[in-house]
Amino acid sequence: MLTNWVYIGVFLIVAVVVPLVAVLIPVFIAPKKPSTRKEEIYECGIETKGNIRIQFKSQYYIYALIFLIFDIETIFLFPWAVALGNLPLFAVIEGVIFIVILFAGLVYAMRKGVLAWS
Amino acid sequence: MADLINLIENWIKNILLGWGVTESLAVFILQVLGSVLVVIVCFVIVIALIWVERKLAGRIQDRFGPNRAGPYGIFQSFADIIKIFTKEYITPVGAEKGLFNIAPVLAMFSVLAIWAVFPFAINVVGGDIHVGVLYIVAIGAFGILAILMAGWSSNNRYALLSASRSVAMLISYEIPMIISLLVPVLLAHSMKLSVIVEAQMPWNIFVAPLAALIFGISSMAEVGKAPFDLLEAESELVAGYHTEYSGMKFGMFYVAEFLHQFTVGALMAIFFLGGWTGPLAVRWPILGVFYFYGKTFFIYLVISWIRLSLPRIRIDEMLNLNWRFLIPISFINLIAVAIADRVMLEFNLARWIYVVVMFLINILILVAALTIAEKNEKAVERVEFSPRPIAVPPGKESK
Amino acid sequence: MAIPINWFLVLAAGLFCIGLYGVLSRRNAIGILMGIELMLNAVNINLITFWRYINPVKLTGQVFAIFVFTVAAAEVAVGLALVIAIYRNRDTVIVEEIDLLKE
Amino acid sequence: MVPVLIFGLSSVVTLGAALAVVTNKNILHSAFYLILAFVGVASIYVLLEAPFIAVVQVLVYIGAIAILIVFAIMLTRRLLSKDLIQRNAQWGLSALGATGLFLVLGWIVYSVNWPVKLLTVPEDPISVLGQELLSTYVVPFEIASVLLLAALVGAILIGRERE
Repeated sequence: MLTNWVYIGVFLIVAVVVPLVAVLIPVFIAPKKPSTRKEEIYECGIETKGNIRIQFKSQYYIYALIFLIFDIETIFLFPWAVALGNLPLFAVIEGVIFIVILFAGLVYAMRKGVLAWS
Repeated sequence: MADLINLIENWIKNILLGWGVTESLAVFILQVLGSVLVVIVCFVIVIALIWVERKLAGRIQDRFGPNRAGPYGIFQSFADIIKIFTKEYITPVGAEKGLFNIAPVLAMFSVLAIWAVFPFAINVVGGDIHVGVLYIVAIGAFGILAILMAGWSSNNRYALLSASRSVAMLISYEIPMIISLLVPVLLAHSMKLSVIVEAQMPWNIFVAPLAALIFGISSMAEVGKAPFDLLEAESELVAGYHTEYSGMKFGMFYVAEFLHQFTVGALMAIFFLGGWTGPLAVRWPILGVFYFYGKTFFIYLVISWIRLSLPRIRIDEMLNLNWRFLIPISFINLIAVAIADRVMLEFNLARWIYVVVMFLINILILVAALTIAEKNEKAVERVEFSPRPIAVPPGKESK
Repeated sequence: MAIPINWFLVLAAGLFCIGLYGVLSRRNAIGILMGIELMLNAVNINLITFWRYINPVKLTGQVFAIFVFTVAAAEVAVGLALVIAIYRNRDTVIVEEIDLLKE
Repeated sequence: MVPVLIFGLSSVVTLGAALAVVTNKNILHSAFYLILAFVGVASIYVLLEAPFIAVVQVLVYIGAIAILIVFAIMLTRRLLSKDLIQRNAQWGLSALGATGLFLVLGWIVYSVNWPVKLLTVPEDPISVLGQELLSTYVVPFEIASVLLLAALVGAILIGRERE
């Protein structure tokens, strides 16, 4: 089993190194003529004014929140799905109850209107 | 001769052992060679895909596409590569340099790393781990992170706006994607990709068409190309979270996007189209590799076709599609498939009855969901704006 | 096993203490939450270490680790929602300035 | 030899990143170091032959919790200014306390004789995990979903913007 993980470790390192090399090549062969005008922030031709870090919509936060909860749900469901063949018939119902309880949360969020884009 | 891949593997291994290398080190070197090979093949495929995609886009939009560099413009991608390697890097003023430079590498990494676990043929599997499916889902997290880093560190209002929009959208669409991936796991009773591929009798797309549909739509949204490309809607957000990137750093985002679409094709092939399986693939594993890449390429073309035909959808439509349609329907599908699978396992039915029942259940859910959705759909309110005042030169206003 | 159990336990202890320092020394409520996350990670390392070295046949340790993940997620979700609500009302997330009950 | 090397590397990364999390002046950089620490912990799990937990660590902590934290920092962005002091007056005392606790814990770890049994991990750990989860731990399994539901409802109720 560990040889598989050694392979994955090697692969992850290769997957970092190859893009890194690709990004580093132009450092040596590309021209470098920096100027203030060039390094300005692009904003459709006008100069950038005021605070760059604009106010962030709290709507996005709600999406991330619901995603977190459903992410956790899936880590319970994956072992359930794998083990289903070796479990008694009742285990399906247990899993379904689990899903339905969390589904209520989604319905609640819908009812409260936090999912609608405003 | 039957097994070409093993033959080459053993040949290299014997050479290494002949040099006095220990067994474990030889295996390690083989692993390094294998992973480098897979990564290089990915890059080469992307170079080819960029040409194919541009040619296809040209034909669909009644243009020629690239046709200058070489016959049919096949050297266009190479010309682009030379250009992009010699372009100057511009770092915008006020950017956070560390994060700004890590982000493109991370974006590429998040797509490449998925290829570590793919089964290419019957005995050609990279990392055949017990948690393969979850690994694929988990690696996607780094892509989201890369977008967030790029958007934040660019010090550009539009980049940040686009990054936060993209991330909100990507994580929303990840929920139906994960739930629909649970269906093949459930049918194979394993998270090992090799087992999922071998358990498909017939292909999962016939057993679980609804899950395939949901996975297809949500992973198209994950790729972030049209019709789901509103994160880089040129008319609204300049060019998306990579507005401030230039040269190869931009190139990494670009290549990652193409490779991601190809990877989605590979995932579709593995989970729903039987991966490497096909006639004679067990006897000649090299054929399995061809089947795998062929199916992947087919799905890639289908996705390209869809995205070149559809207009971009609005962000509210997009979020409604996800939260009000895809997520509920994927949960209902999961519950139905789980119950049907377990009950039919209990009665030990013939395989063909199992498949037919599963197929009918899937179609039934889809039809019911579409009917309900149509009934609940509010009539689109047409907003009529009063005519805007026309600009007149100062001093000549009416009244 | 090539690595003695003590090494993992010391690593977990180190991570726990760093997290504890973060919780005690940060003024920013989000910083405190990050410290708590580090401490929960240390707990999980301990759970998995004991599972691997003492009873790997039954997967009790992994089950407990999953429940720790669940609790951590619930804690972060509610904790950050509270932080954002406070920020919206009081315009600060510095814990020393959140002294509503003192007034 | 190789496991020792991997252990050394990942523990250095984990502890270094964790130190950066608690000491960095910029809270957003702290969040990114937190992600690095999570990656280190995930590799420790792989070393302990618990790949499921490792993958879940990446999925939940990096894919969801870290992004939630970064979003929260962006929402409260006024506090990102450089001149804001991020540590309170009692930081010296807490550093002392944390070091003391670490020494005590280290002493305990090395003085206890742990009943180590060298057994192998089950062949298909995920299936066994699922069976345990749905037989022995079925009540916690269901309660977990109630807990998540409560967290979801509570967080939405607190966090949403009121008109």
